[in-house]
Amino acid sequence: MMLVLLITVLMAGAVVAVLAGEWNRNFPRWIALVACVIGLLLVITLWAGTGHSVADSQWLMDYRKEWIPSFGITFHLAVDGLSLLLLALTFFLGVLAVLCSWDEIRERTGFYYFNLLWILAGVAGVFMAMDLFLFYFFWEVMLIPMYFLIGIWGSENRVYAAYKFFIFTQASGLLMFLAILGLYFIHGRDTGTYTFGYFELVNTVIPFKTAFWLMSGFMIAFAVKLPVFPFHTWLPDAHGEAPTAGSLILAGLLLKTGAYGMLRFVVPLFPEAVKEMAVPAMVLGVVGVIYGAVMAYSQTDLKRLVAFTSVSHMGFVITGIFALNELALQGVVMQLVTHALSTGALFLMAGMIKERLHTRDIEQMGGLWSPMPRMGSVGLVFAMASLGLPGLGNFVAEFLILLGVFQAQAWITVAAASGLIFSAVYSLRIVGKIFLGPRKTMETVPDFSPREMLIMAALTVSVVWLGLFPQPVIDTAKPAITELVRFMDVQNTASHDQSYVK
Amino acid sequence: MLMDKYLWLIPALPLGGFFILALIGKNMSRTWVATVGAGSICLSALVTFVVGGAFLSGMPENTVYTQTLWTWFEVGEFSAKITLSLDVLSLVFVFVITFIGALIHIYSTAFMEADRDYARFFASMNLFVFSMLVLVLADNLLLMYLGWEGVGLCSYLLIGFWYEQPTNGNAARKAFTVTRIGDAAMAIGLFMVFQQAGTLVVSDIGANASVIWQPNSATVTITALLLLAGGLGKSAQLPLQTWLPDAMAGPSPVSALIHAATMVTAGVYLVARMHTIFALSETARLVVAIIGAATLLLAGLTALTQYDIKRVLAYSTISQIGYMFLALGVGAWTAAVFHFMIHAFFKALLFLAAGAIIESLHHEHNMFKMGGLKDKMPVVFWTFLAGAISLAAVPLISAGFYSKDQILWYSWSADGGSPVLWAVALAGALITATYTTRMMILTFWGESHTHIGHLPGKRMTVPLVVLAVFSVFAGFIELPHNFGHFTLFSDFLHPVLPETAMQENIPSEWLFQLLAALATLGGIFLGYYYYYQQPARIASLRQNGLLVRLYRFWFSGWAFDALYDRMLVRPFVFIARINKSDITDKLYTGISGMTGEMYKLLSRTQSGSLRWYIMGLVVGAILILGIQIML
Amino acid sequence: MEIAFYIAGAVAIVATLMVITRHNPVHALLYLNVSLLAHAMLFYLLGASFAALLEIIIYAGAIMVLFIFVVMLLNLGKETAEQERKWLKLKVWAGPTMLAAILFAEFLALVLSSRQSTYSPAVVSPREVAVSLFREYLIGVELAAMLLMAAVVGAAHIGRHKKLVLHRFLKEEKEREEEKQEEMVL
Amino acid sequence: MKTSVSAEVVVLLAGLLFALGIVGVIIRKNIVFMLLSVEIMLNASGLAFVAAGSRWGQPDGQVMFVFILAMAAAEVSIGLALILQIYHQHKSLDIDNLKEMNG
Repeated sequence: MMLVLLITVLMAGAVVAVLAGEWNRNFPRWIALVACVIGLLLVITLWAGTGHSVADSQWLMDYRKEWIPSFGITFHLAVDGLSLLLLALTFFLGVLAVLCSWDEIRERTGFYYFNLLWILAGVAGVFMAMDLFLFYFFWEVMLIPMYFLIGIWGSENRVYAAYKFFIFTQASGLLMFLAILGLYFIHGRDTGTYTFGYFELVNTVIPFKTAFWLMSGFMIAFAVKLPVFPFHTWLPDAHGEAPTAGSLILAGLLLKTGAYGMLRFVVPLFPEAVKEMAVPAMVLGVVGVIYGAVMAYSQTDLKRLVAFTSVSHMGFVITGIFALNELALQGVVMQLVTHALSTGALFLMAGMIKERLHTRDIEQMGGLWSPMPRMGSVGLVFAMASLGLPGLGNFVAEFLILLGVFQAQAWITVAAASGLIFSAVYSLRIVGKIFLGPRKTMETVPDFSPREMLIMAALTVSVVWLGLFPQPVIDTAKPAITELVRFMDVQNTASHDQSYVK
Repeated sequence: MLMDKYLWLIPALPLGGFFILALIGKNMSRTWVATVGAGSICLSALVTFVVGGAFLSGMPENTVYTQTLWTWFEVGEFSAKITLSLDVLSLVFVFVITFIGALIHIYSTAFMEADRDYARFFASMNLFVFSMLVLVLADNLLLMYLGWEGVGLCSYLLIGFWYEQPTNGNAARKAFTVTRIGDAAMAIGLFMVFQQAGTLVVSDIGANASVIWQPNSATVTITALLLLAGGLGKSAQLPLQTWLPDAMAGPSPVSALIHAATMVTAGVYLVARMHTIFALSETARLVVAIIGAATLLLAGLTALTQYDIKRVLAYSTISQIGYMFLALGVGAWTAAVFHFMIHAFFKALLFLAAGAIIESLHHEHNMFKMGGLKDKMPVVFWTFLAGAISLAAVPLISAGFYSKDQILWYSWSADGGSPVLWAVALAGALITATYTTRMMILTFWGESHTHIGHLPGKRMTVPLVVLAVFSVFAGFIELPHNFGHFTLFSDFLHPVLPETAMQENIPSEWLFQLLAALATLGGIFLGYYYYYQQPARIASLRQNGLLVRLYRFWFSGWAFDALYDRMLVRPFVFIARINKSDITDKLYTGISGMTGEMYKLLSRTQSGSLRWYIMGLVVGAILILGIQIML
Repeated sequence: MEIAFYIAGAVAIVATLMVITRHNPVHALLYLNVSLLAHAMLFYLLGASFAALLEIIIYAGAIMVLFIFVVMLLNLGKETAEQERKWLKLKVWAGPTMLAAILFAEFLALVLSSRQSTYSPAVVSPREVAVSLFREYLIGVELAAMLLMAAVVGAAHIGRHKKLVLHRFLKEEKEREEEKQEEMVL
Repeated sequence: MKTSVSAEVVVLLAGLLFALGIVGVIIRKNIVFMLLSVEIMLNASGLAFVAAGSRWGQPDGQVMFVFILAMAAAEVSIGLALILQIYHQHKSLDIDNLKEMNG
């Protein structure tokens, strides 16, 4: 029931916000804040309450109700450690997103917070849905409000960006839906029970060729969302044009749904095809790491720059997922969390700078350390996080991923490690161009306001905490990850036996 | 009394200082900033003395103080703990870091007095000391990597301390990026170590190295070389040496602490720490020795040509670290660490003294514009002289002689040594003496060219004097075998570092010492002859086109910068520039463009002419019927 | 009796050809009437006497009268014929005729490729037609009735004399054009 | 009145008439003539229906013809009304003048 509450609190908050917005411009933000905080508290109690039993079984909570029985569709939500982490992230970033839009959004606030909360609800649903139809439903739920968010409250080129975002995700989402239907019918034909339930479909035996095509359907949707190298081009536009909170949620949450989908659906549903595709996928990941980093270096628009660093970091994620061992997968989970924090913080910073200087062009910045030492320090921390400085969360993530990948494919690690160098190049460029060097503008720029300081302090503390004490996160995700690895091993031996029999 | 539970205080004190200064430093008075900044390091040094004293006094063989603070992270069979461990090797490093660090901090309280960002300076310095201490106290390679990257960050922050000048920022970026290349290789090295040893704990690796790896196998060589790459980056050895001279853009105390005494020797520490792996691979050791020898020669020749006093010192640092690598390569582990310690004393001294001079001369770096400071700044002169004789390794009376002589001797006689390495090292000694003399003469003798501002105060001179004393006398704790055979330092290190294996049938040590002394004195004479007695000869040398070209080549640091710029930086920037708008996006804009074109094409058929539509119908019918006929 | 069929067919073709080539609308209409009568003959020969009657009464009678009314109403006389003569050039009709010829050739090929068979057309009496019409096709008849109703109302509505009414977009466009012209004049 | 013709011949006749109707529609610029040609095409298809009905001795062919007839009547009445309107508004029956609906 709590899981349903998590979603309904957001959806209800959204509706109330849009109604209250008719009345007073300032009500919606308070309502949104309250809704997100309630959600965050719920997740925290959930986490605290199940903290001890985490190690025992993978699934912590389960809610199931018939939805459209004639098609075998159930309203099935469940949470394991992985989902729990991402849910916590969702609500944490949700609170921050509300806080950072506090003064930025002045027009149509009701509808704005409606969209914001609706996206969060969609994301939360995606992280919990255990019915493929329901999953697809939430997948689309988060898409449309995001389209509005970019298209209405974005900056100059917002319509183009919104369309691009919509078309990329929608088209790839349709492919996924086709794959879901394919899976549904294959399962139905084989067993006689037509169902969209995740736990039933996991056991579907699919011939390899079909599995490959179905997996491609899923993979393309997730790869676009993640984004994986050739599908990344919507990201810089969408990130660049979205309002600050939109960028934060895009980078922090929407990208994570892609990785979550791969971990939750692609790998367990199509183990053999995944194994077959592991090396090409990892290569794509590495290409993304390097390409994203080089692209990030060349950008002059701060938000686009940060967007490309996301491409680079998400390259690590897909590389890690397809390494298919515990080290790499734990690294992936860490990367999801820490990337959300570090990149989110960089986007927030870009938004704050834009509020002050009215530009995103880093060529017009420079020497901002002296008027804004606090922002400088925080910016430095997150630039360092994004280049993987030990002691900050991203290092743990990237180290584990690379260590895991090294066990699987040593050469890929060598190539990916070059990403460490490139990430240093672009991160230092960010710091150098914005904070160091001579001042370019003589406007007075105020340092952090208390609200901004609160946001940034929360993020900084989190990222340092994750860098030094990542064990709670690792332990929480552990049952899910070990289960996944065990599953793959079982599949491995099974398929091995099969081939031996043949 | 077992003092290991206080071990954590050594790095924690600087870290505490960093936090105080970083969070509230802006609002603190200068006195308080100085007190916290320098005080934390002094306290840390004090704790080091206490803990180290306890460690030494109660030391049974092979004792190691370890203290596990918490588990960093644990995944599957991989486990990394935040564990500090103090053994004799790390004790030497901790001693140097905290002791010299404390002196430099005291010096800085006066040196940086006028600076706007007093608190930021000390915060960064404290963070640096913390990271460096973590680096040397780490019991596993991952924690060491944390310190390793931490010092890189602080080096970046401090090189770019005066950030408003773009060149400083660029130098900082270059330093970080170049060392990062080594670090990336080192990270891969860590992965290899973990894959083969299943652990990153140094002592476990050391204990099982011979079980894990076949001697001289390809894997152990590759592992060693990858780790070495990290060391090369940090220690500014060939081919990653280009960042260090530019790093002189930072304040002089920074150069003294980070880019002379401590951080740049992290590579030496790493190789010494992982000597078990290096011992298993002859190839790797040969590579270390060759890189060391090549670097010392190259950097020495470059130092001969520089006019910026700090750049001379920077190249001499590279060169001296080259000696350390040479020693490590031939298997003379203790000699390398000994030279590290002595070098830390005299090079910190030289940098601090140079800083004092530069400060007094209104930020004049050019030695040719100095001169005649002998009488005007006596304290600085005498202390600088002490450092210089140590650097030049003047026989018997300087600490540098004892440490460098050992390396020269081992470079022939040790197991991995060879006459060629020795010859290179000897040539290096000659060059060192020459450029040291040149620097001394240009700075302190001759006519004064620049007006002197204020003279350094007590807080600056006292550290200079202390370091000068150490630069002269610290060498006596380790005397050559042939006179005295007083080997306190190497005995001290033997629990961790093995004795140097020697070749058989080698010539007498006396001969080597004589030759080394002659080289030094010859170098001094050369410098004296050309720069003091016959300065006109320099001008005549300038006429020679070949020499001028050679001079330019050496002056540019053997054109490495230009080479890397051509080969790496420019192609990278070029690719980044031309692809700014993302070529893959063309794929998608291409699709949408094609759709648009097709739309235009089709909308042209929507002409509004009824007859045209009917023609379309007819053609369609023709096609359909045609298809039916075909089938 | 085949001869009657072929004659009627030939008349229909020739009359139709004349319809599409005449310049004067009234002539064309008259030829069309002839063609329709030939059709009626064909229907009769095919045993569909009811259809033949309807063809004569409704088509040749009612519909053609409508046409003639309109032609008269619009006063399409000599000028129209002149205009038609100008329009009907070789290059205008050659292409479409080729296309139609190709279409017909394809049709021919398709029809002739099937088995040739002669048959005697069965006589289908009006009674059978009526029974079928009001039993199986009752819905169709109702729909046809509605269609005719709608056509009557529509024709009455459209045929009213109105002022020039433009769609609002076209109107704005026109206004803009006028403004532009005014500007140019100024 | 018994004829025995091959079904093909009748269908071909219908096809020929239909083709002529098409030609008429395409080559004429005057709407009145186009409407006439449309009538020809309708009749041709009616002929095909009737022929088919008589071939199988079924009334359906003629039923279809009746429907075609009804449709033709409706079409002609609307069409002629439109022609009147067009003529009033444009003072011309040239179809090429009525290109307002281009895309």
